[in-house]
Amino acid sequence: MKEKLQEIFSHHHGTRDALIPVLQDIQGEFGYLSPDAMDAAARFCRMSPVEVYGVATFYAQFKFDPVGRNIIMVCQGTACHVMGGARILEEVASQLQVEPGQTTTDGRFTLETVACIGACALAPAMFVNKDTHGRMKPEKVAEILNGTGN
Amino acid sequence: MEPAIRIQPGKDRQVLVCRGTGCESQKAKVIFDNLEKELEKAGLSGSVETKYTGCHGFCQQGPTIMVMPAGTFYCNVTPDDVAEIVQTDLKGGQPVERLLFLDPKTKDRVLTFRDMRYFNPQRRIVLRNCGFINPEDIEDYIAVGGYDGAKKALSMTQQQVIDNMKASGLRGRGGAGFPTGMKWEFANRSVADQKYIICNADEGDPGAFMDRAVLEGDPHSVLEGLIIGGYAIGATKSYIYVRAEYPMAYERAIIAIDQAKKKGYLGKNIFGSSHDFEIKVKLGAGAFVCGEETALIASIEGKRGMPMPRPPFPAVKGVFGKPTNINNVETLANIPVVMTKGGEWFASVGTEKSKGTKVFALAGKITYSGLVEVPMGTPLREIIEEVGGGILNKRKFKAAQTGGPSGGCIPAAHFDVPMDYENLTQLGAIMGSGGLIVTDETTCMVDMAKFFLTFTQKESCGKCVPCRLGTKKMLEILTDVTKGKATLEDLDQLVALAEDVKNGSLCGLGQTAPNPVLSTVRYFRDEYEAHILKKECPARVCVRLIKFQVNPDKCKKCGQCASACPVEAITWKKKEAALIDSEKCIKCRSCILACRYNSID
Amino acid sequence: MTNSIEELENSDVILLTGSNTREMHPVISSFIKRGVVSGKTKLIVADPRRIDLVDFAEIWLRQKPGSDVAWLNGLMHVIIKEGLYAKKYVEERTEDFEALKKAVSTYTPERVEEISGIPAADIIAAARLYAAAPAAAIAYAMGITQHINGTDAVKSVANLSMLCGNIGIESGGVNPLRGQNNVQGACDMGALPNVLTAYQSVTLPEVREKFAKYWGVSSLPEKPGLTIVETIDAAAKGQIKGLFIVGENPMISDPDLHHVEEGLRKLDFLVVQDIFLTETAKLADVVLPAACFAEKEGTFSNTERRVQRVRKAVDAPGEAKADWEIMGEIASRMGYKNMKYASAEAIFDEMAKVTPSYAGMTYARLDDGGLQWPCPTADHPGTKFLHKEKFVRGKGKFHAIEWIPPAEPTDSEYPLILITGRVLYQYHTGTMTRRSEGLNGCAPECFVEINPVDAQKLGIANGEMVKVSSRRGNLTAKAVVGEMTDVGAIFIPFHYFEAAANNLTIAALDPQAKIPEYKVCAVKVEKTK
Amino acid sequence: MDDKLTLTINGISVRGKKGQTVLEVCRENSIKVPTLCFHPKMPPYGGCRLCIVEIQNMRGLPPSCTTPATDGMNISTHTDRLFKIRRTVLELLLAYGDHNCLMCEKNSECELQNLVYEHGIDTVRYKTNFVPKPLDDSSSMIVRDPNKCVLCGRCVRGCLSVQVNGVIDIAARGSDSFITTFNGGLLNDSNCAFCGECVASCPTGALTQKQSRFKGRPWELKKVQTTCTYCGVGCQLELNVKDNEVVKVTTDPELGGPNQGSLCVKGRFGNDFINHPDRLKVPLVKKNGHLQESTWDEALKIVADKMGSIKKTSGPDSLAFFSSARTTNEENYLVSKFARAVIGTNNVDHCARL
Repeated sequence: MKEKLQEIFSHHHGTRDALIPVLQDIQGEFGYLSPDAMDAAARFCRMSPVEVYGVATFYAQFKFDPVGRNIIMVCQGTACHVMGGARILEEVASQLQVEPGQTTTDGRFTLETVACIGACALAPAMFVNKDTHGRMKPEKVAEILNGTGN
Repeated sequence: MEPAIRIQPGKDRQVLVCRGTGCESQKAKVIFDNLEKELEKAGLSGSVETKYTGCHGFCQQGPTIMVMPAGTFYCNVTPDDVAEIVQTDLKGGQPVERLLFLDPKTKDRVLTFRDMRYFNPQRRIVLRNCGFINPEDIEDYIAVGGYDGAKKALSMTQQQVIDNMKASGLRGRGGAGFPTGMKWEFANRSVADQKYIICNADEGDPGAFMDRAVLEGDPHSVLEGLIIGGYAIGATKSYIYVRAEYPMAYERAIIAIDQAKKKGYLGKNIFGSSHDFEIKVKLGAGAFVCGEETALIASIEGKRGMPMPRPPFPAVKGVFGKPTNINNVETLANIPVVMTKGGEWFASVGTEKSKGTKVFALAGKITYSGLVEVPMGTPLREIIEEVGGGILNKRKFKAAQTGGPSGGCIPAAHFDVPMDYENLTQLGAIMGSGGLIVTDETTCMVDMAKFFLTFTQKESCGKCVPCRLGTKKMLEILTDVTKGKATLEDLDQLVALAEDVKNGSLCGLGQTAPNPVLSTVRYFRDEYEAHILKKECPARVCVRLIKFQVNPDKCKKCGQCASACPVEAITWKKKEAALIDSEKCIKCRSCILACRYNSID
Repeated sequence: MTNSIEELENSDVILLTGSNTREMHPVISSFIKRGVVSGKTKLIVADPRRIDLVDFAEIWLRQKPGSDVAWLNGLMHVIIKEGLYAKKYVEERTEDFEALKKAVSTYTPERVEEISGIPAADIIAAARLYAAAPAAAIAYAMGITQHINGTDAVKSVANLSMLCGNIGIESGGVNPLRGQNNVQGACDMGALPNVLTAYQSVTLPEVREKFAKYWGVSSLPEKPGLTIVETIDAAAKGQIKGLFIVGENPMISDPDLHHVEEGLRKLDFLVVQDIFLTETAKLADVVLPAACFAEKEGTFSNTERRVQRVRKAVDAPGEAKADWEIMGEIASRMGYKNMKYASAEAIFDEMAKVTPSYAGMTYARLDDGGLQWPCPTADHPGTKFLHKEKFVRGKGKFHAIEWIPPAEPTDSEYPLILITGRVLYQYHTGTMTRRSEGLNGCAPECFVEINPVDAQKLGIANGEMVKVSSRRGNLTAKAVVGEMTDVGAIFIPFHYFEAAANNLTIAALDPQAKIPEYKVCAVKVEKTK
Repeated sequence: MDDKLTLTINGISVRGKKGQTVLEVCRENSIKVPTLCFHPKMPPYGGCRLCIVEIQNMRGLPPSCTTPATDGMNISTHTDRLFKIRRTVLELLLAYGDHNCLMCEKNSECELQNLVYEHGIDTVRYKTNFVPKPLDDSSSMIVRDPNKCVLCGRCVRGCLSVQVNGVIDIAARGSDSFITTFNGGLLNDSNCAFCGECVASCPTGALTQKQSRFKGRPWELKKVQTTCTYCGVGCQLELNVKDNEVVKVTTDPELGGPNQGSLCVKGRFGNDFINHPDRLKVPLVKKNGHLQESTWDEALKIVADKMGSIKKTSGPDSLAFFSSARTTNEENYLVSKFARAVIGTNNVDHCARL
């Protein structure tokens, strides 16, 4: 981990304004922010670790537990809501038996919600890793989940 | 409305493949690859150019492709359709009829986008290049007059640039509508060794995506806007703050900056002038409040995105304590046009106090959702009925929600309202960033208010008490209303609290968070009262108040409900009213949405 | 301190050395940290340990223990060579610059790197940073002084400060941070073998005459007396027969404790006056119960020369009495009549009459935030920083200083350097803090800080018990394996009687100040069986 | 340059200085504007929304703690509109917390309690589903009760801005926000240096000193200002006394002295030794090789006699005195005087070097 963090740090200038990009890179590499990684980021950006924790927990993007191999994001934007996005979220949650923010016990899926991805014309929309699934219907959920890699 | 696009030398036609998010998610890339293969096969590679573009705007009928210069517009294209397009159109010179847009009113196929009812009433200034140029190629942008505005600005004095901007009457498109020229003037007047100009691309309204489309489809116009603004206020450093949910916008901005640097449009002595200018891209991290200027500044500085009371204003003390000017994407995309065509020209578009155009993200219960750009003052009815093709499934228009979580709704009684800042404010809705969510009779306005409050409550930074706890209490009351557990006293308390949150909160988020509640109570008090007094949800959205029983008096015995039910809880025989088995019913509302006659209670 | 604590918040550069300020002077460290985070101050830390403040430092110089004179000379070498010193100031306000120039000329960054282990580039960078600052303060503590060449190091610090024109200006200066509440006052009051109050030398006849007159005796002794460590030596040799100890605990605080015990046991008569039965008191013939600070009136003088009131809040337990009352009674019983005082204030007033720097002070004046000496007259506002227009002695004198190695080099038998010091939660010999539930709970036991490289070599894991031995004694404590100390060095706090670090230390003294070399001696570490 | 300002507050013309905030001008002119997140030692925060005022020609209700005073400003501090919002803010805080003054250590010294009283609140309009969170009782010095926390951020600013210790910060956001240590652990497992700045800056009972809990109500305590007995900084502090016992230590910037209202762990939490049962209470005299309790008369006689006889037989320089860096100036002066005038030796020293 140390080497990978050093590699990430080498792309940034070690000041406070680099913190969020540094954390984003760390999460990009490890999938989440471990206490050790946050501590290292604090030293690099010359802040106290608790400030890093305060910043990281402020932003919805950051995760503090390892994530699943596949990320399911269900859009909760206005258009999606009006078009029945809540029902899609319910369906995914019940099929995976997790709450938003949680990871399935087998580590295959992490379920998340997103405030709006700007694909309002496709509402309701959900995302599996980088793939967009627009005009979702509850009955399409199972097929999409089954078609996703282990 | 279309720019004079560049075609490679020696080629006579160009196929533009939309790679906006909507089309991209429906195999636009495969379509593009197939296209190149088929052209090769047909021996047309030499004469036909293929090009990726940003969003064409007609997301509802995606994936879409256009053949230029003819303007032939194909909808709902699948990868398998490509061969036919190549053979019939590009080689044979005949359009592929079945893929042309079918006008629902005339039932005619429409050949070019120029003749389509969706595009026709639009007036594209912001989206002038979106869908026509390759956003990853600076030469495309230059070919349509790109960076002429920046060059012109640099030949003028700072004050002349500001005066031109003031003459244009352009107002900030981020929501508040503050005159951009004045904003620049403030920042220009601040004296400091370093100033900043920031592009706010943290499009937070969950229902708006024009900033995304511009950054993805025409990033150089934003860069050019920043260069002009930076010069006007005396800033040499700039940030584009993009939300993390827009990875493609982020990448395109980076590519655009690299290309502009190589051209000498960014860096030291840009365009050969004595002005230096650099742009960095910062990725947001998922916080709506960072659309607020002081929170955005905190976020750039690597802090919790909590707003600071103003004064001091960012124009005096902004990022890293230096004078800072912040404009949003749509505002910036207007600026090159204001420069090249002049402030007076720009001011000729729109209404007396609201100049230029506005891009709306049309979504919800509308036939054609997508991005539409119309002159300020265009009546709501025209946007919905002409451009948007009317309400989905021919249901009844109930209200349009504008301004997202900070906004309010325009009820049917005001369907003809001209859409500009003043009119919307007067109705208790706001222009906001341009989210325009259309609702119909199956939308519950209490649920809508609750949806927005859930959002703002979750996105509140927590710094000030009215927003942190006031919205929480408001949400608790709204939740009670949707469960039929509230009283009329609770409703009074909700309104009173909403006023205090509005007046007492620190920043725009809290000050506007009560708007969806106040607006829906204002226009749809009867719906609230139905929930409270009759324990009914008239739109049949609030599940706790729905009986899930077929009303035999209203039932037209069509059976749509039964076929929509995912758990086979509905039995139906021809010529008989349907029957719902409450044991099996999972209260998913599929039947309610399927029933055109509102006959399920 | 030549300057005041609050000025540190506004220094452009602070060179901090031999002070773990965040643990020893937490309140002062806050001033420094605020300056750093506000962007005003650049901090240079010179310390063999990776102390907390390193996190706030622009440059960290990790010197080998005992090499302070060398790297300080190295900084001055660079500053003079590059012409960065305050030429006008040096010319107008100092003397013997040429001697200094000559002395530091051989301390090239390369040679200093060899002696101190600090990379030559860092020496140069630190020199430039320090020299460029409009106002640079130097703050130091026992890490600089507790060496056989401690006085030399202090003079070197002064050399550096003067060289860049930093003495006599706001937020600059040379600032020793005093470890105990009233070290400054005890020195000011003449509780030293060679001077009376305000550093008036016992060797000057006019001084002795003045005091003899005020004290009502015919004459006062003129030969300077013995320091603490010399007294212990003299006791061991039978030359000192009676010792009166007020509130001190040499059985923990002094170097080479076996030797201390030997000396104390040899005395004919030992009186200890204290608030607890300390390790030293246990050896006494008579123990006199004293009141603590909360139970009496008086004054303390802090590290920035500020004299402040101490006020009685509660009654002393049992029959315990204030030290001044006890001393007065003994004097009376010995037939001396001029030590009967009605109050602490009366003593202060008498003292002020014979003490020029305190002459303008009264309890009434002290009530409003205290006064910083010199305060010679009743209308003098006190002195925020010293040497403003000119040095007290006239011109600032540069001293040509050569580096000498520590007294006890490491060898194959004792291969590690021992550094002793303190921890945040304990105070000195622990007499008070070890009886404070909260404090002692945070740091209940002794430990040995050791670098992972050395620990691995010795097969020691974090948390294991180890035995540390020197030529003089040994102790057993828990190993804390970490990067705090460098390879080749260990650190042990000296507060703990059950694992007293001064069992190990050497009583090698600085020839001028008679300070023991607590910061360097040779030890070995073994795993306990 | 003239740095004087003339402003109108509540219809009355008042003077201020350039660089002051509206709140500072109000306070200097004895106009009481309610505050909660404001603390004079810290950078202003503008979060509690109690110090909001109305200023002519200014949008919204700016907080007086962050708004710079400018010449000619026309300010209202106590309109009905402001009162209504302040009341709502206070009621919301009460509704989403456990504020039981009877069982609170801070009773009578609590800023929230005072504000609630001053605003005439005798009932809370809002019924909420507030769920209490567990206390952090891990430290032997500080108790943290999140249910009494109003998230004013004063503890955080005390820790981050005043002490620059970086132990606590606000985590999460919105109504989920809470004061946290790194990674959300207990205070005792954190890098806390227990300077107590957070406790001193807390306006409510969310942070209290553990050792003094139940040892005396604020109105029972007598505060005596003195100088700390630990390191050489010489912090000014107040010993809080009840029934001849020091039960708590506090400080205040108003006390003057070098510490400007801060202390360290020893000064604030390390004074329980004063009451320790081990304190020496009577003189001890060694008899038959053992120290035994004695009387002052006997002990002093032995000391005087023995020193007298050593001086006589072996000369003054066979006696030596160790004075102390922990006793007062007066006492050090006396030890020196004793050695030199009574005994006649310069053998006097103290542990300055150790």
